[in-house]
Amino acid sequence: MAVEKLTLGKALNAGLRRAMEADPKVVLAGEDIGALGGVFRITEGLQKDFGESRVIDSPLAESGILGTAVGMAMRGYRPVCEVQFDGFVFPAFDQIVTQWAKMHNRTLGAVKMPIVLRLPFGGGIGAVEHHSESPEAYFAHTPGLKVVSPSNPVDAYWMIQQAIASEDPVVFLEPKRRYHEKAEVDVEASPRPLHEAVVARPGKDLTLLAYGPMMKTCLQAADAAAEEGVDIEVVDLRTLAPLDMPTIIESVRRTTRAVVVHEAPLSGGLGGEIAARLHETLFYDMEAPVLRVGGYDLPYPPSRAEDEYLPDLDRVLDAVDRSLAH
Amino acid sequence: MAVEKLTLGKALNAGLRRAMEADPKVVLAGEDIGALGGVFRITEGLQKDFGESRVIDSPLAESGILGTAVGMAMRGYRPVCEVQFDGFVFPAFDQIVTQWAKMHNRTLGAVKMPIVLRLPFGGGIGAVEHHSESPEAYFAHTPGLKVVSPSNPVDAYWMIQQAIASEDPVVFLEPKRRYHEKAEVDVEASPRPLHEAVVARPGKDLTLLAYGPMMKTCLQAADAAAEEGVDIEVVDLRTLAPLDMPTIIESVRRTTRAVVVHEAPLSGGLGGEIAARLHETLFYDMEAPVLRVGGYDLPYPPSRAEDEYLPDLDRVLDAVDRSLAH
Amino acid sequence: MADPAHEMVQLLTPEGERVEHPDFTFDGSDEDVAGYLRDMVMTRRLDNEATALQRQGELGLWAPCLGQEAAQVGSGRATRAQDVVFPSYREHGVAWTRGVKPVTLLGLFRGVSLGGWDPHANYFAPYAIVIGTQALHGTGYAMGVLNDGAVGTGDPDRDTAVVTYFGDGATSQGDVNEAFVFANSYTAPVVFFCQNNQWAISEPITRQSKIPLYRRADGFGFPGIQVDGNDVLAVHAVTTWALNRARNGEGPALIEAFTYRMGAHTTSDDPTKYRLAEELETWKLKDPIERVKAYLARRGVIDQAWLDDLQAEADDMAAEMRAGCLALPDPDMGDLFDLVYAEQTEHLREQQAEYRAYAASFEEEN
Amino acid sequence: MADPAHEMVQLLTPEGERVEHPDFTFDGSDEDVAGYLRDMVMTRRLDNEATALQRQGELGLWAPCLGQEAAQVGSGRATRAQDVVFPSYREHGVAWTRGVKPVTLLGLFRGVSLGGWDPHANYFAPYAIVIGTQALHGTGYAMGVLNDGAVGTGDPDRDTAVVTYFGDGATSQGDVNEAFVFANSYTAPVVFFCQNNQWAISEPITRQSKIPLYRRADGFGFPGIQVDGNDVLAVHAVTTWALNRARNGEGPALIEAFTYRMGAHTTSDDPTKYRLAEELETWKLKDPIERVKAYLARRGVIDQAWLDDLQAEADDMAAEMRAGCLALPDPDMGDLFDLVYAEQTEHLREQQAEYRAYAASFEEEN
Ligand SMILES: Cc1ncc(C[n+]2csc(CCOP(=O)(O)OP(=O)(O)O)c2C)c(N)n1
Ligand SMILES: Cc1ncc(C[n+]2csc(CCOP(=O)(O)OP(=O)(O)O)c2C)c(N)n1
Ligand SMILES: [Mg+2]
Ligand SMILES: [Mg+2]
Repeated sequence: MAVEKLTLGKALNAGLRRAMEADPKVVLAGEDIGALGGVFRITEGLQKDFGESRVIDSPLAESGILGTAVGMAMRGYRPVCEVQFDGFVFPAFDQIVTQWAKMHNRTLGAVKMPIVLRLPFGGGIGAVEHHSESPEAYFAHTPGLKVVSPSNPVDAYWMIQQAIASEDPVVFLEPKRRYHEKAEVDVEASPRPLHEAVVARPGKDLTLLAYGPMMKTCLQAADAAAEEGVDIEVVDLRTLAPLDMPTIIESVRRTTRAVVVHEAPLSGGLGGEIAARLHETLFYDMEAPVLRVGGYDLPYPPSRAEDEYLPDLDRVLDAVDRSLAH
Repeated sequence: MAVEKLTLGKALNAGLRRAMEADPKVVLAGEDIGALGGVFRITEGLQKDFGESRVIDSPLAESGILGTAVGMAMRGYRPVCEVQFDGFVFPAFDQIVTQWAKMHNRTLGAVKMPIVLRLPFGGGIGAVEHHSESPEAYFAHTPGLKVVSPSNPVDAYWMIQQAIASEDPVVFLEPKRRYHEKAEVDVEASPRPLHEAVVARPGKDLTLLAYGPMMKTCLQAADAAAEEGVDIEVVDLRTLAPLDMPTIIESVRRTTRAVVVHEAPLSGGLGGEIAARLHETLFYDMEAPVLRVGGYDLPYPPSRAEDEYLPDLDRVLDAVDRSLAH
Repeated sequence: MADPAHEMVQLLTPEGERVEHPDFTFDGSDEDVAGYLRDMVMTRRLDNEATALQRQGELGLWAPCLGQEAAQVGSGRATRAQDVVFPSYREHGVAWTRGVKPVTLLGLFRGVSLGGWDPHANYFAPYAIVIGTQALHGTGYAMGVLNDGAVGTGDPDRDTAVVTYFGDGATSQGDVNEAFVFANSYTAPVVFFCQNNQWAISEPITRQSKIPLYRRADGFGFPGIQVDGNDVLAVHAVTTWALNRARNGEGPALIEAFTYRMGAHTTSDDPTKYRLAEELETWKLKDPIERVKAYLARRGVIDQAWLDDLQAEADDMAAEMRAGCLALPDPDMGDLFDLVYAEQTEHLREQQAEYRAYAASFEEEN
Repeated sequence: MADPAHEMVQLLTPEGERVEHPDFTFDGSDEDVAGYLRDMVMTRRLDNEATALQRQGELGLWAPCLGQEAAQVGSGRATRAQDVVFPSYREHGVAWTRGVKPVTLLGLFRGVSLGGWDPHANYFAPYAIVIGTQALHGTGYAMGVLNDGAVGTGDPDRDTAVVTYFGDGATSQGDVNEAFVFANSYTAPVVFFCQNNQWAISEPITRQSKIPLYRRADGFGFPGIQVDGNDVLAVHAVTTWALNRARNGEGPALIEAFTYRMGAHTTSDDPTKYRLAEELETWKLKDPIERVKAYLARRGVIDQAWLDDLQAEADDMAAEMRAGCLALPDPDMGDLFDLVYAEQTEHLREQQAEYRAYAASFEEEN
């Protein structure tokens, strides 16, 4: 066992490094990822060690970054593109949905698209507009894409490597407000498959379903509930497309109650999809409707209102109470 | 009463004309909308009658069209932008989600965005790639946008005028494969409010919820079911953001069963949102889980497979049977 | 707008006279030129047959390249085997020069596939329908070529260039301009080949630009050049020059091939709505095929028998293409679930099984 | 890259010497120049104070315009009352010249609003954070001006021009290039004002372009010009020329103001990671404020007392801005539901009510 204590950000950096060492075809591209190491320093030191042709500072154009990645992939590379903030992914949206997602299908499998989009997402860092978005539902609704989000350093370390190894385009959502969370990472362990959810905390009264930045919130909520004698199970979805329904269903069948939590605006968020599937599968098993806790249906607010906007421990517990009251 | 028999396409043309007559600030912009009248001829004759400064042929750049519309709106115009096909809206996605949807909010209401995006959407016309997409869930998940879709000539005529009169940005989804459906339009009637759903066919055994191109399919399914003695209610959602939940809930409370139908890929589509809300509100009233019929979770297929891909009468009835079997 | 006649590279006049240009020469043989003529005739025949197939309901749509044969053949024939082409949706003549079988192009238009060919088989990328998107793909591919060290080695079998095709309308798209930025920023070996066929559906070129399109390159810092797009020799010469620069590591260039879309935009289009018949008549006088015929005939390289043989060969090709078209298998909905991902998901496998069970329930009924 | 010194319009050297230019003259008075000096000093003071506020935790972020005062003041002062500015996020000096109260700019950076000012109050549009987006907005506004017939009438109070600001990095964005296309296609009265401050966060200008940015305009068919962005007189002269062209109906122009970002990209940035200290030292010698002081002092227009008064005025302004900043009310989450749409939806009203009830449940508990 080779354990290192790493922040989520450093775990990503270590995972990227290991992926680059393992495969010379792995190249990174993005704005300011070279000398600066990215605005969050996730690529720190990599250009120095792997050179400018493997850690590519891109002109300031997201469609250009993601569109040239298509061509690089066709040439046999495995591009890992960083878009600086969630709110800046939209100029590249066309390349993602009309090209990344469809090239394999369009060519009957002759062309693979082993590309990763690294996207710091979510709020809670006191930022200005466009720096706190949660656009995951757009991607998860797009056939041809895979979408994952780690919630902790261990997953960050492994999942980034697995995403890079994936033969399909992966939108890799980094919970930016958790970049500084620390954990011990065993770099010799064998990782869980990329597209599996995990029961992060077992419980029997209700299942909380969450991912990325909301996992910490949900685990805290579960602890708080435990003090009141409520035994909450917390499932870390990890993979948003495809969803790992077997794990989700197994949990909710046992607990008979579920609350889905995400930062993204409630309406049209992933919570609806999960709720619909759960009700369809477990219609006769559920003691309460699936409840959803999400961001309100507003543009992300000014940062001095974000604490009220984002789901927090209290809002999660409020939903838990409402579910249990059924 | 002044009744004209119009196709859905001609009704849109007549509605645009009337809106332009009523308000000199209404301008149309898009590719090929002038002399050609648009590839679907929806703007036919309008440039001739209103001139090139009110019916603007745009350079071939969707972000440009929708981005300049923001500035025109700030100058007091009411731009109505045509994007030629659903699959070509993505280069402009950034302008829609980061600008159209947020300008009013960002300026604390000082700037309104009375812009309409006219987007022919959906499949069933035997077209090549990118010409048959159903991207409504992306828009409906974006706070700040309103999203509507008419299913028949009467609604087409009125809703386009109401969308133009709206002080908010409206994504107006035109069911392109129904452009040639005909109906009598009373151009003197008073229209139903834009953001209301309507019971298009009353029934008592089950509610079909649909919009745009799927309405015709659902009405036919209801007729077929009637022959088997099943009395189906069909609700035309009309407005996808905001959803008219009171009308939807009132219907499903009565029928106790619901099936949502859309062409868009099932996962992450509007069906999930509607199902989640229905179960939350009517948990104890429903006799069966809300079922969903959608496109499969694939990129839109080659046209020779689209009949199998798209929900049709049989797939709708299959879901109806499954619901009734509960 | 400057008079294109003064700016445009031309080596063969519409009348089939060879003319000299200070910077560009065509150094192929008569046989080469006869080969291009054959390519152009085959391309036109392929194009006509596809248009006919569409009229007969066998294709859902066709985008004719009528009139653009010289631009496509001249540039396509300038590529080397290892060079890579990123086309739009109209490059049937380029496909021909790359050895793509004509019937291969039809799957997309018949609706049995979304393209479906292997881009690596002939180094000919999928047709791109979203305007301009392929300019970035080609640039990215060229960045990969650069990373591989496959430029500037002097090894003619190794040094590789990319050529990406797009129309006049496409020059307005953000993606195309971003491709210019990236290509020049990295000195990527990519040639931007713009077929200015004067129209983007119903919009004349003046809607996109008031100056000749080749000058766009000036704004980005690499060479732009305008060539008579109906002159196969000039197109070949200019493209050869640009490709050589690229493979030598000198970076991108923009070629504007000044040509004309003699047909409709696609078979769904009705050009009488927006352009005058006279315009077409003028351009017919500049037909890219006629001038080569005249030139070669005058030189005694070809005669009527040669042309008759060629026509027969073209008809055979067209017949084979037609037969191949009709034989194209319809897609099987059930199989499509396997094509979404390289690594299939459990979710899609389940949806596929459900679909198959559902579809089978009808078979049973019948 | 051509030597910018030879291409760049300059009327006042770094040493404060007036020089002549064959095409551009500054025809303002000494009082005007003293006014610009005042503007620049106020801008710098405002900027410093905001940086200090950020350090003290009162702002979440600040994007300093240190070093770019001449580019901003010179161009801002060339606008007329009815002209309209579409800024990026760094145009504090332009805002000043438009009469926007300094504290107004702080709401965004303090996190109490997303901008929140009325763009029509000073014809100063919201700060745009998505790089390049505002170039299209400005162009669209200018298209509206054109539709209104508010160009080329000769009426100085009616004819209107738009100026949109962006950085060197922004020139790589598709939106900016599309704006160039639209502006020229419609001959829209818009001036593209690019502050080339040499850096886009950590990326030097060479990543975006190997030729001077003003030449980008050549590719689109309208004039581009490079001006010493640290020379307020030259910037004023060049911008006046471009705005006049626009209002006369002659269409767009691109101005590249060659300047330098003397501070960090934002207060979150650490420029030592990517640039050398010497570079900053060189540019300090070209400080936009010092040269005007030297010029006016030499001419006897200002003296130390004048400068002391100005400093006092600036300090007062800064104090007022600081007080205003601290007094900015926090946003009320409940109220935000009312701002999403001009026509509120029932859905949001309900969500708002639920939120208020939920929030109130805590109040009760306490
Ligand atoms: C992004 C996008 N917008 C719109 C269209 C619809 N469309 C197809 S071809 C075309 C015109 C293209 O003109 P040009 O680039 O000159 O190429 P040409 O067809 O003349 O070869 C348009 C608008 C599209 N395919 N993609
Ligand atoms: C679309 C988009 N991508 C990335 C960013 C992040 N970002 C903010 S400022 C900046 C650099 C901008 O450089 P430049 O255009 O030169 O303007 P400057 O900041 O130097 O004034 C970047 C990459 C953004 N705001 N928007
Ligand atoms: Mg064209
Ligand atoms: Mg800059």
